[in-house]
Amino acid sequence: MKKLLNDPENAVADSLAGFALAHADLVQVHHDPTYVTRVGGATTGKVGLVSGGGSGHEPLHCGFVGDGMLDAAVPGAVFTSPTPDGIVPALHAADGGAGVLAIVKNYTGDVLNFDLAVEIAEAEGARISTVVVNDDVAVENSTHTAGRRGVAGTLCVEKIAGAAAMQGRGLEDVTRIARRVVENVRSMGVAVTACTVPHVGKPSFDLPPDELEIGIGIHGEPGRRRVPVAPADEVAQMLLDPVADDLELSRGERVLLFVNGMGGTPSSELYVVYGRARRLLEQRGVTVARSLVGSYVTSLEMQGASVTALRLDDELEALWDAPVHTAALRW
Amino acid sequence: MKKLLNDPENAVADSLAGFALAHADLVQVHHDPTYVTRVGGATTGKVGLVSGGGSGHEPLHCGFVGDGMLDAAVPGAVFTSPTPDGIVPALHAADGGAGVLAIVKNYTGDVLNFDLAVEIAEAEGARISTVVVNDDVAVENSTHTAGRRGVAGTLCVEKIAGAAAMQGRGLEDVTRIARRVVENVRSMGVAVTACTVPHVGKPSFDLPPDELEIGIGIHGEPGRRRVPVAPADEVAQMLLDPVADDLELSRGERVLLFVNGMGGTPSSELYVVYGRARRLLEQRGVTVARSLVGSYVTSLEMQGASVTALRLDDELEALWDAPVHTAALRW
Amino acid sequence: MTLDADWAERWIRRTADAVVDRRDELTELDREIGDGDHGENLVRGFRAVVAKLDARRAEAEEPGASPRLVGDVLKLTATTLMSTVGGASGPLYGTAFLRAAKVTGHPEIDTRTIVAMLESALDGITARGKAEPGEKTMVDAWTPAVDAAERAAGEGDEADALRAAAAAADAGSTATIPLVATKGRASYLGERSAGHEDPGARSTALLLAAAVEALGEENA
Amino acid sequence: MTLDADWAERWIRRTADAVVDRRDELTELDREIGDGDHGENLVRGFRAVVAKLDARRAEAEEPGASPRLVGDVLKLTATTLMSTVGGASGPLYGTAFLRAAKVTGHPEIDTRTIVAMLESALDGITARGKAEPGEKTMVDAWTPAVDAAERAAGEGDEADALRAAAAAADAGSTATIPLVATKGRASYLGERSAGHEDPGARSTALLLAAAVEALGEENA
Ligand SMILES: Nc1ncnc2c1ncn2[C@@H]1O[C@H](COP(=O)(O)OP(=O)(O)O)[C@@H](O)[C@H]1O
Ligand SMILES: Nc1ncnc2c1ncn2[C@@H]1O[C@H](COP(=O)(O)OP(=O)(O)O)[C@@H](O)[C@H]1O
Ligand SMILES: [Mg+2]
Ligand SMILES: [Mg+2]
Ligand SMILES: [Mg+2]
Ligand SMILES: [Mg+2]
Repeated sequence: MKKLLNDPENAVADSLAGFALAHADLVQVHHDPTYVTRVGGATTGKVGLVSGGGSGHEPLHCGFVGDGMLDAAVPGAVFTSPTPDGIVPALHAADGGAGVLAIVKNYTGDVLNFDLAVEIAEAEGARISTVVVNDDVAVENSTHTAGRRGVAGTLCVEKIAGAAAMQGRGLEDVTRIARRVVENVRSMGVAVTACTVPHVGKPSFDLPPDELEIGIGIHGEPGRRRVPVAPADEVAQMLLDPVADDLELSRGERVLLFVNGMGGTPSSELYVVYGRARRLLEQRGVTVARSLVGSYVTSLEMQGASVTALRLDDELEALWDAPVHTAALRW
Repeated sequence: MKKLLNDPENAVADSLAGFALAHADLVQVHHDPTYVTRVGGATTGKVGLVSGGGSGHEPLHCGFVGDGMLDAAVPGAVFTSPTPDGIVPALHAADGGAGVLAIVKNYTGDVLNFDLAVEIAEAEGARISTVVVNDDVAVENSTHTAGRRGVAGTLCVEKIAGAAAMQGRGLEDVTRIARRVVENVRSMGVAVTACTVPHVGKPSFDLPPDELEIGIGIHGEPGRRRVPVAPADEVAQMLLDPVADDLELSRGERVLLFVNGMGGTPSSELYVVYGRARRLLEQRGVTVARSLVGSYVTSLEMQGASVTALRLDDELEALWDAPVHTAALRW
Repeated sequence: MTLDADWAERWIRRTADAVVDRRDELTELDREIGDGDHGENLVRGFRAVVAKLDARRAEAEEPGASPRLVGDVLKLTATTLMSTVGGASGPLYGTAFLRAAKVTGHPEIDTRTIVAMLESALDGITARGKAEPGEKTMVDAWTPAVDAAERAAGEGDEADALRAAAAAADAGSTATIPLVATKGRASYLGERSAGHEDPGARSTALLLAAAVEALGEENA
Repeated sequence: MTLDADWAERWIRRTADAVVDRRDELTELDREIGDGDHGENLVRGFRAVVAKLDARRAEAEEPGASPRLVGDVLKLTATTLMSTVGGASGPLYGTAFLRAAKVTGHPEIDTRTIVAMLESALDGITARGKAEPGEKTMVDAWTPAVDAAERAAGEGDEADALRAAAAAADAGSTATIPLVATKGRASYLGERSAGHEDPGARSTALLLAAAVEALGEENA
């Protein structure tokens, strides 16, 4: 395993230390337990936003702490959900008196740890609502699974709910908007190579040089099926079609198209996938009204990409366009 | 070779097509010959900025076309400098009547092709000055080499000269500022893995699993020496020390510290390198006044990083802070 | 033999040793159908519990320390696991020990209480995780363990109940191999999850085996 | 034998064939001490030249087409290489052909002109690239080629001059192997550049060999 790290056990701590120094104008990193807050703390009267999950998906979530997005984020060990002792103080730190929205990706570990933390924080007087993001259409949302996973669509929920909170809306309203994003966002990913968890030291799965793994999550877990290496246009279609089908996108609708890199893929390749996914949407009569291309919800150094579509309306579009100032997303 | 591409011969064109669609509010992509301009064209009375070079370094240069940075960029084939037939129209397109600054990385191919293009454009009536960026301390700047290469420091030149041009300064002044950045910026890079040029199909050099290549450029070329795999703190020092020494940074000075990813390295690792490089600068009594961490000047999917330091003064700092709105850099 | 706080402490310490010894096996099982962190998660958690037990023992040697209860040890274990394990297994084992602690707030516990302890643990796990038997989770080790303990308790003592539980958990874990997961990360694999043992079921078997081993010792 | 525009066209077409045939070899040489694109660059460039020659030939068959000059062919080659090759070699070969075109603006050229053509090409390369002999560049193939052509022209005809130039370029290219590069990308490698042949010197040898081969044909 070759990585620019020191002791693999300290990978998260070392990285957060550098992150804190580089973005001291935006964030504050707390240790023992670990959580990250916006500089200046909670905004009085604003709904606070907290998210968190295993590390290894940078810039998600810590890179999205700042104005117009998250008030606090809780990074766990690599690919391991954080524990309540970090989540509880983050929930309190984000609390400006107007309540707190917890944005949780749908993994059993994340859901259970956030549940516990919310129970504790509520017992300590906080008012909290939780939204569970489950945009990954690679997983069937049925009784045969733990439900669809939360992947790149989480960025959309954090950005849009963050903008709603900035407008001074109440907890119910911010929660409603976050839920609306969840209902209207879907994603699907592909791995070109696997990634290696630092303290494990070997790839999370074995992917032969002539195969791609379709339907991967963001935790270095294998996907649903393997296909022979194919041109980007075909791969883009394998990702876009299930997303558009699941969303039941119809002629005349408009979307945000988000092509996300898994960490080790150069942006030049992401734009190839984007171009094809966009043309496929246009062929369906769907307008791509907003776009995002880049590595925002990653799996360490995995090569691969995911395609996310969010059905837009005037409200969501305006909230997406609202200013945001975080380490990783800014406009 | 596994990449999210279609026909490797069309990698650059396919990627630019997606780029054009995703950023239609910012850029326009021209074909046959290929060059990219700011939407709306040259600003009357503003010095125009043009850069270019081989593709494979995305977001450099096309991702930096926009307000406050470049007016046009010319992407060549992967790792191959563009030809005058693309550079000449880009120079003209950037010309708002106040002259054009060409920012060229110091590679024989780039220098020769820009020279030719400038000759032609001047003959056609344009007023052009050229700045050659040569920040890579891995190469000795002596009669035994083609001179130091231009690497990540190019971003600093483009950003700061771009801000100066936005202020309405004249060609001489913008050129002087660009030169001052060149004189005060140095970089050094490391490869953890090699990269594969699409139409070549095999890695640019062979790097054993237990070695790092120190002093690499950004064209998949091998570096100056190999070292056994080492902790990030040691690697950061191998990069930072020659940079700081070459700049002769002394106690009390302040710098921009820019840790750049080579394309395949997750940002979590870049922050580890950043943290160490920053502490080393602080041990030298140097203040890190500005920071940038991310993959901006890349070598396809290469894993690795470079460390860049730019000596700051009030003028350069203010220009760095000035607003910029491009696909890849925005504040 | 008495099942007192010393036994409980030995149980937890032996579990810590077991997850350290078998870390790679747990990790490998989780790598096959999950995300490969189960070994790491439990090692981190149980090491933290042992550190707390050491600290508490130092305090307990001071004169006037209150008598130690099984429930105290299990509660400390619960809260520490909750705050250090992470993942799905952290809240599940944490809740299991928290519920178990509630029914073991006595200095010494009898056969009936042991069975109640195991039942409470399982109730905690299902309350939090909503898994039913057959979904290829740790519930598939806990459920037969509780049943076996109940049966054994009818005819024997605490030790018999624990031994029966451990044996049944081991068999229950092995029996997860052919199952298709419908809860937890492994469920994402669908049919591909069959043919692999569930890591949480295996760690449950280790945990209950440690409870039995702890019987045999007088001092940790 | 006459060295006319047909010869010049055969020369360029044969060069195109040669760089296509030897693309992998050129690429591999450049991969060792450069960036591995030299073969690709020249194939792209010479293919474009051939396409232009084809187009021009179609036009030339129309009645009233002006007589074709060696210099016309070389000028077309020059401008096309400049706008399609990129890299260091594009402007260098482009300038070489541009300068060579200037001294060959006649329908047929003699021995003296051939030597002047080669000299002009070399002058163009050094004017643009500022390399001296011994720096491990294409100059190390062109310099001995020009010298040899001058010597051969004293005793023979155009064909002798070209043959001497081609042989000397081939030897000159081989002689770059032990050199340490001080110009171009290979210079970044310092001492590590020794032991490898310079790709641009090799492509120069191919180019001049093609000029000789083109002598033997009457029609392309
Ligand atoms: N809903 C659930 N109910 C009971 N046990 C579960 C449930 N979900 C997961 N588990 C157990 O947790 C184990 C995985 O734990 P671990 O690897 O530590 O967490 P994660 O899956 O978050 O990485 C599984 O093997 C399974 O036994
Ligand atoms: N300054 C120079 N003068 C003469 N020839 C040069 C010079 N620099 C490079 N070359 C030649 O160019 C060749 C490389 O060409 P090519 O690979 O096409 O371009 P690049 O180096 O830009 O990738 C070298 O092998 C060398 O012969
Ligand atoms: Mg996990
Ligand atoms: Mg090149
Ligand atoms: Mg796991
Ligand atoms: Mg080359």
